[in-house]
Amino acid sequence: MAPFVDIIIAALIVLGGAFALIGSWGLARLPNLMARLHGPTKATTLGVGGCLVAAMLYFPTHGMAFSMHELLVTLFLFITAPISANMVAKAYLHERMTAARDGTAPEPDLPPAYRMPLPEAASESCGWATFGAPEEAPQPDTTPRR
Amino acid sequence: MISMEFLIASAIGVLTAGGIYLALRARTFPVVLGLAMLSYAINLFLFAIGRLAVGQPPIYAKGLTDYTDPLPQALVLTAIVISFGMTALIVVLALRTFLETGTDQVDGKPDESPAEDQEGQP
Amino acid sequence: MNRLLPHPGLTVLLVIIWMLALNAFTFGGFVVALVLGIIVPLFTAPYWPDRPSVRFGLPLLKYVLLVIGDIVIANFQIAWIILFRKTRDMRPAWLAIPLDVSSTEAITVLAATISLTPGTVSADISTDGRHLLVHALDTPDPAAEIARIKARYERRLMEIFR
Amino acid sequence: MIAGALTIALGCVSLALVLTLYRLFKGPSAADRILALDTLVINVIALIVLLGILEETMVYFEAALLLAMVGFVGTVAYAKFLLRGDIVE
Amino acid sequence: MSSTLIAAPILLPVLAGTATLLFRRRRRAIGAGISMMSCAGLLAIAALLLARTYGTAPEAYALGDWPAPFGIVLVLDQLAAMMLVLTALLGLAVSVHTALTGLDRKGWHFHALFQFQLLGVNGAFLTGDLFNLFVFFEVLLIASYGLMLHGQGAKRLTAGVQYVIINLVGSSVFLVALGLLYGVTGTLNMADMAVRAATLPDGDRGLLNAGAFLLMLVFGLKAALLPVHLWLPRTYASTAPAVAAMFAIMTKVGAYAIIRTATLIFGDAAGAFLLPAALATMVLGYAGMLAARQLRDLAAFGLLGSTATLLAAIALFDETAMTAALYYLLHTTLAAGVLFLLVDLVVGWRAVEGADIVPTPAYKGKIALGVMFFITAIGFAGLPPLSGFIGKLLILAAAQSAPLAPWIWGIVLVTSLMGIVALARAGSTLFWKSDTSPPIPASRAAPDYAEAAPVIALLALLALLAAAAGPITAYTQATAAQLFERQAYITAVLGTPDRSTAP
Amino acid sequence: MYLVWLTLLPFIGAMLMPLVRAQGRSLQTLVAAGPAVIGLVMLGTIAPQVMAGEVPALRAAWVPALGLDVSLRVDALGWLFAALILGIGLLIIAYTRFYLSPKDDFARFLALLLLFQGAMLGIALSGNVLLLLIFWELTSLSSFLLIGFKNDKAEGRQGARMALAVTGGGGLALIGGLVLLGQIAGSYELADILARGAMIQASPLYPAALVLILLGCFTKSAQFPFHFWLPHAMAAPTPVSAYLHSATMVKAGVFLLARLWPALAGSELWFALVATTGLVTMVVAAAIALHRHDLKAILAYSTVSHLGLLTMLLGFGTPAAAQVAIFHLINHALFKAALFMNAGIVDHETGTRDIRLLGGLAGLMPITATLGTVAAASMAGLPPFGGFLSKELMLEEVWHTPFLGTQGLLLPASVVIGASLSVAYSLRYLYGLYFGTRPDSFPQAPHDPGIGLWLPPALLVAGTVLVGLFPQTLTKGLVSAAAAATTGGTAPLFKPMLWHGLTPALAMSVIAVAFGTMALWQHRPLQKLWDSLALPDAKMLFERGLAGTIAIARALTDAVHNGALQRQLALLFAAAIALGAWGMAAVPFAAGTRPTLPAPPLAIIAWLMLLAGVIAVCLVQAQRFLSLIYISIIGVVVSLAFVYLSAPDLALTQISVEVVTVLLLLLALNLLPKQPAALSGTGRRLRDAAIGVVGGGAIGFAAYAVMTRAPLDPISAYHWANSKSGGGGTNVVNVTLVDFRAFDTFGEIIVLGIAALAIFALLQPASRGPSGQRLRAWLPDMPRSPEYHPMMFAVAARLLLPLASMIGIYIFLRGHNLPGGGFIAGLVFSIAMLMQYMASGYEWSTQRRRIDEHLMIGLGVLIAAVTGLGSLPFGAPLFTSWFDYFTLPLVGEFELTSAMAFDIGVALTVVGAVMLALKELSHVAQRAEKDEAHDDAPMDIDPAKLRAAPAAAEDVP
Ligand code: NA
Ligand code: NA
Repeated sequence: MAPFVDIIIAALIVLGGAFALIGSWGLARLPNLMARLHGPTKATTLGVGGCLVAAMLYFPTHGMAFSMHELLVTLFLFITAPISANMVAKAYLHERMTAARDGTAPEPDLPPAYRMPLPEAASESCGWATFGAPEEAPQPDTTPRR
Repeated sequence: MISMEFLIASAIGVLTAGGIYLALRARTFPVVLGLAMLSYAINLFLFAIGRLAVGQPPIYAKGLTDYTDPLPQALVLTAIVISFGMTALIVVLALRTFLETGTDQVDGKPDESPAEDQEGQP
Repeated sequence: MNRLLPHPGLTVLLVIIWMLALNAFTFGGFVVALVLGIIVPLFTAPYWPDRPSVRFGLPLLKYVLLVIGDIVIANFQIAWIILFRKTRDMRPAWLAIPLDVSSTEAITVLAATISLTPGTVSADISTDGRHLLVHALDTPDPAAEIARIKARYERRLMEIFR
Repeated sequence: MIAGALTIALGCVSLALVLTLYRLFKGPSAADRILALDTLVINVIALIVLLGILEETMVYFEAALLLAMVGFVGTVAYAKFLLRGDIVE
Repeated sequence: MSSTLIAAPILLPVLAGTATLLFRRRRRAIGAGISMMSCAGLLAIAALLLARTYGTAPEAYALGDWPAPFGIVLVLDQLAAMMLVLTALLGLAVSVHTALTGLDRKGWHFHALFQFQLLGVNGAFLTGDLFNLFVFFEVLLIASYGLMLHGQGAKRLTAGVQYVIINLVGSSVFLVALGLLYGVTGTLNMADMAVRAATLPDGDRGLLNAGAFLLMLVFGLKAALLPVHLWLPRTYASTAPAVAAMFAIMTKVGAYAIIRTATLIFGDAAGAFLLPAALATMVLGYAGMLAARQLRDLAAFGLLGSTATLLAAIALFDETAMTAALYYLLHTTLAAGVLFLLVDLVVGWRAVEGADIVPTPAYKGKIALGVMFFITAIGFAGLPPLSGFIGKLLILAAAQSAPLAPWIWGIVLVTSLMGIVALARAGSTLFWKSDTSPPIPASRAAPDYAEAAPVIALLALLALLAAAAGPITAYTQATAAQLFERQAYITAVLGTPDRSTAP
Repeated sequence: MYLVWLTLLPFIGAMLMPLVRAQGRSLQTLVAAGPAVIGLVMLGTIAPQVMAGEVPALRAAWVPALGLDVSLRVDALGWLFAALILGIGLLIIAYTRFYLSPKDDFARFLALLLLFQGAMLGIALSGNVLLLLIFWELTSLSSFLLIGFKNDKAEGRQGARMALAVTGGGGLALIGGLVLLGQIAGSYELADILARGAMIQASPLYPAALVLILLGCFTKSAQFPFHFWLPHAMAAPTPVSAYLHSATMVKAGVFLLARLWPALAGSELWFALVATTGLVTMVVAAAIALHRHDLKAILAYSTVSHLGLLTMLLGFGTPAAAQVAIFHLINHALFKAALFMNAGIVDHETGTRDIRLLGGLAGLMPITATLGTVAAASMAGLPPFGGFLSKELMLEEVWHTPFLGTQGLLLPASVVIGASLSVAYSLRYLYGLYFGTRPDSFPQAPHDPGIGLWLPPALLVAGTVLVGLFPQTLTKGLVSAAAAATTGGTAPLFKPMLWHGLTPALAMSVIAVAFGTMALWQHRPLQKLWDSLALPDAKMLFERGLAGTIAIARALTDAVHNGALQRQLALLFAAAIALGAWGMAAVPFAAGTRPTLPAPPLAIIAWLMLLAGVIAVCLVQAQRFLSLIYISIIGVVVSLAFVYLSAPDLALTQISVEVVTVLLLLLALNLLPKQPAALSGTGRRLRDAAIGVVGGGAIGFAAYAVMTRAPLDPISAYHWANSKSGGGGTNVVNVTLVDFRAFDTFGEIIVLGIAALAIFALLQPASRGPSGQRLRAWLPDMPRSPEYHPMMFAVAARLLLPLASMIGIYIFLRGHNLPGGGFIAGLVFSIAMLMQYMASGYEWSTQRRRIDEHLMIGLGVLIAAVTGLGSLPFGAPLFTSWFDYFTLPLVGEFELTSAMAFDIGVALTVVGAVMLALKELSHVAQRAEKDEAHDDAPMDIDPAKLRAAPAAAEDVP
């Protein structure tokens, strides 16, 4: 039994490490932020997850207490990782839009999201939240305040 | 073979060097960063004073004789909290001063003054 | 009952969290978890108004397992793409997914699911709240992908959030 | 066997740290750096869990837990700053 | 448990400060009342403690009932008691002054900050633990940041930024010193450290010295010694004068810490750099007085110079000089305090804005202010019949056989003259010279003469200090003797000498 | 005891003056005269015994530590001086009654005069040199006020300041000298010092003491080159001049020379310094006096000249010369005070003191003229007046005193020149005023004043006449006794006579009168010559010197205290490095022998990350947002180091503090410049980097040195051993924080609380004044997305709040035994709350707040304090902890500790402080944007509401 569990644990550990590495490799390698975003948010999720499951298996099988609290970390990561990704994506879209609008940066390598057509069902005044409604989209939001 | 002691000591040195360099800048914001860096260095230093140990957290168990010195850790905790309070204050003060005077130069000199060396009388 | 237990689902979640954190099952610990699971939501309730009604039960459990499974698969797929697919061979695309779910919680769970599962990241929502902007890393057929997401996740979520 | 696996995994994670650091400094966009920092934190969480196994102790677990929560707050705050300049409004 | 009284000077301001916080929505008068009552209470407690400890051995109070050196001890000895009394006296005067002049209405939380400042100062005087001393330094510093910035304005804020930053770096140095000291001695208790330092292996002594010197640097920073004195003039000249009056005690906390640690733990090695630094600072301080175009600068540089005088005496590290220094410490703290309070009155009463040393048309209260200024100047410049004269005589007499004696004498005497000339010039411009512009209309409200009560009280105190110089110098003499008889302190803290933990 | 009363009387009088302020001048005069009258009576009663050589004395300890005693004694010298002070003082007070104009503050004047009188009396009667110093300085102070009595005039102020600067400076030298003297003699008691002359003069410190004392005396007595202040002090009202600057204060210096004569006189140095100074002063001042036109200036310089004469006589070091000095002291006091009053009358009556505008007054004011003539004749040394007698005796002494080792004619010749000049200015005074040509008109029509003004000088003039006529009868006893007291032996034979026979002195006297008359006759050409000399004006030199000193002081102050923080910090760092190095270098250093830990590759990578992070932050510090991202690397690496190196509590704390700090910095950065221009040049950067590298090297070395040596039995072994048994917890760090060193933690939360209060106080007024204007004019300096509160984040934050709270409670409860505790728990909860603020906005979140943060801080501190106090009722010291184990049905065994209550206080304070600080900070920007139209909705997009709204709208019609 024990060797078998150990094999699983070892596999999970290696898996976790490997996914952490792959995620970061993607981060380093992929050509633009939206692509890079796929790497870490997924791979590191499983990377950490693998390590955590390994720990959950390791402690009770190696003379220590039963351990489930690793699930907590997974839970937190599952709650937070998509939000982080969402916010980073928003920040990126905002940055690109600003650069494109100012002409300070070359055309985005992706179709600019603010030009992303919405299905006809959407009302005319609708846009993506990061840019606001279409009519206000072209101006940067620097209205003087009082 | 590089020792942990060397790594920690040199890390403290690097942090201190960076902290000092930043603290000597002419604007409040990098100075605040420098102070923050300096307090990292100091916290590490205080911690290191208890000597380094791996895998010996100071959680008491009967019969356990290998433990890292808990006292410096307690001191670092106090120091962290205090320096946090201080950092908060100086950040706010720097901002408040900038709002009041319109400059974030550390001596309150307006930005228009000739750049080069800000120290000393013009 | 409602005033004492403003959010029974949350209470359950909190009890689970406490027990996990405790990392040991003791009856005393459970009692404490229950007490805290009741008290904490009372204090945090003002910060979560208009909570949707959620059906806890088999659909939720199934959904969770489905997503976990998808995540594991996704990870391998994405690992493959990252490691071996040349950049120019990738077929990235922006997807605008029309939404049928309307509660913010449901939309968020859907978006999170999309982000956690293979090759897609939820990037934004439309100002009317009816479309989700999703970036796909490699998708040959965007329309099919939209349909897949709606069928695989949104439909299930509509059963859970009503 | 587990020890070997740990060595491999630690090596992987170490390498992952270097890669995230590369992206962190390379950018080019601020969002890239935020993403890299977020990844860095997640890698460190993995590292802490691995260290826990290595040293056969659970006392570091809360550090991983806290890092998960706090790393998120940092990432969101940086992103919010890029979006609005004001993180609380 | 009557010895709990030792902790009372720390507890009372905590409770008072917290109370002003809890009552903050009520009328501010409550805050002022609490603050003044607390100060009066502190004075009573300090007097009791002084009476209790005079002529007896130091007394230790083990907090948490943990035996020294493992827990934190408070130690009451004659020096601590004297400093407590001094702090309470100054605190009472300043709190009454601020309540009368309405300074507390110029911003938030004045009384809370004031009480916490007293807490920090008192704690620093009482603690027998080096790290705890650091904590109390931080308490008094952070409270001082708040007080220093009270009322705000561009000038004060800019000066505040510098004050805070320089002290943050100072605190870092403090921690480095503490780290080194704990690292080599393995203890934080001062008495224990004294024992251990004496038996330290030679190879460790360099680190101990480095820690000790860095500690002296930090205390020198607080006490504003060259070359780390530069913060003081601008800080004290920028803050509200009444706050600066209270700050007169803060430089003395630095001086106290030097006395305490040098006499108990480190010995007089630091005197080698403290003395020249103090002498040079004296010159700079009194030169600054002479250069001052502004009353606040005058007072600030005066404080710098007079504190340096005190440190020069301390740096001699012998019993006679310490007797002199402690007497001068009492004098100079009160004199600097009263000078700042008076500056506040001048700024508040006279008809022109600001604190520039310029002639003004006659105004109500000018003569009264002039008389008070004259007496204050006498006190500050160290002229008879007030206490400064006796203080300086004591210092000169004590320095006669010291190293650098001609320098000490020359600088003490020449700087005294500089102070006299500076004060005479300022006073004659302010109160004698008349502005040619039309007199202030009689309709201008007369100042509230009651505001002068704390100033008058402090001046009376200076006179009393001179009149009772006999008993007071007897006290400082006994205190100096106690300081150099460190075994009594060690025994009080650690019990019998052999109970020390030294290996 | 009567000695005390005698000394105190004038002070009591001075204190009475304000009480009689409202009364008439006559009553005020009576009160003011009281001390002098009573004092004179007292002196009279003890005169016989004093003249017989007894020395009534009184001694009481004052400051034994210093050797400063209240020691008073009256010997004949002191008696004489006291009598002069009181006697002339009485006359001056009477004279003042009529002299001062009604608009002058008479009571104040008299009070000051009495103050001065008391101080002078104190000098005369002090039996302890330190006590004497006190009175000495008091004379400087009171004369400062008296000279500046007419303080609306620039001359009054300047004169007062100059007098104070010179005599004050001299006073300080005197302090030095007398303290030194006391140290040499081993006592500050005058009697002891006087008895130890030989011992004093043998001391190597004698020259220093002598020079310092002489500086004090010479400045006070306006001896060359310190003579310049006295004429400017004449800006004082005439009674002051008469009293201070002729009769008393300026004589204090001479008095002290006489007083200390036995101790100091007789050495060659004494002779060289004192006699020479006196001689030079005598001649120079007389020459100046001859060429002045202001009556008071003439008299002032003549006073200086006569003081020089006295100084010279004392300088001779012989008892006989000293005796002559005493005699001349009396004579001078009589005629000079009379002359000052006389000049005052002329000024008072004619409205001018310029001798060139005056003349022929003898006919208009005969009484005044008579008195003036007699006094001036006495000053000139003409027979048969007192001045003649003392001058003859002086010339006698001069004739047979070897000067600087030679018995030549230099001394007599110089003295004759001085005497001639003295004759000349005296004659000029009386001729120029009372005879000569009467000008066409005077500013006022002059006539003799009332008796009140002329009687006092008349009495003095009578004195000088009587002394001249009956020297033996009137003065022999007094002068002999005083001389004996001065020299400390028996007085030489005193035989003042109008006719001594044809002596060299007589010859010299005759020559002097002849020369003097000739000089007056040829005054015009002399004056022209004098004016063409363009002699340096001492006053101008003084003022220039002072201005120069102040300029130097200003230059020094401005150069050193230039307000540059960078300099302050650089010096602080440099001082720290230098002192640390000094401390290390002072003793041999032994390298540590403790075995080191090998570093795994991971550690090296982490180290490299840290290095990269630090360098990156330093390089991009001007791009602030970027530097904030980079600094996070450091936090992460440090946390990791804490984890690896067995410090879980530190890791937890570091991690949570880190994020709060980032939030804080981001909030501040919003309103700060994001990428400002660089201010430092390359040179400055290199210098700073060098300081940094050296400092980093030093601390790194220190850290390494400590880490590599074995710990020396640290006290923490006790903490480890007693943590569970004595503190009830296994997490030793936590037990240390809440138990062993709870007092530190108590201080620490107070720091945190105060920081928050200070931040609150700092930010409250931010919307007012310049700051408010700037905030209202503020424009976002970066493009902003229109979305305030992204929906997904808001939803997640809602879920995370209860989750994080649960984790916080868990971390709190386990803290005593496992990593955690109140501080971390408080931070976790704060972070969760801050998440709400970020996600759903300030307004929305603040509305839902339950407890005011101030209250939380107050309660937190209070709970911690009360926990600390809680042990008192049980008879244990403050902060003594308590714990026990309990068993409850269902729950099982659990532990309760007082430390937990303490930790609740900690947590409350942390939450209150963090929330207050960050809330307030974020609120600043809120104010900048207050009127921007945006609702306080917790999220921008809520489809449910967006869909419900149109539906509701449709329902309405
Ligand atoms: Na995804
Ligand atoms: Na805000």
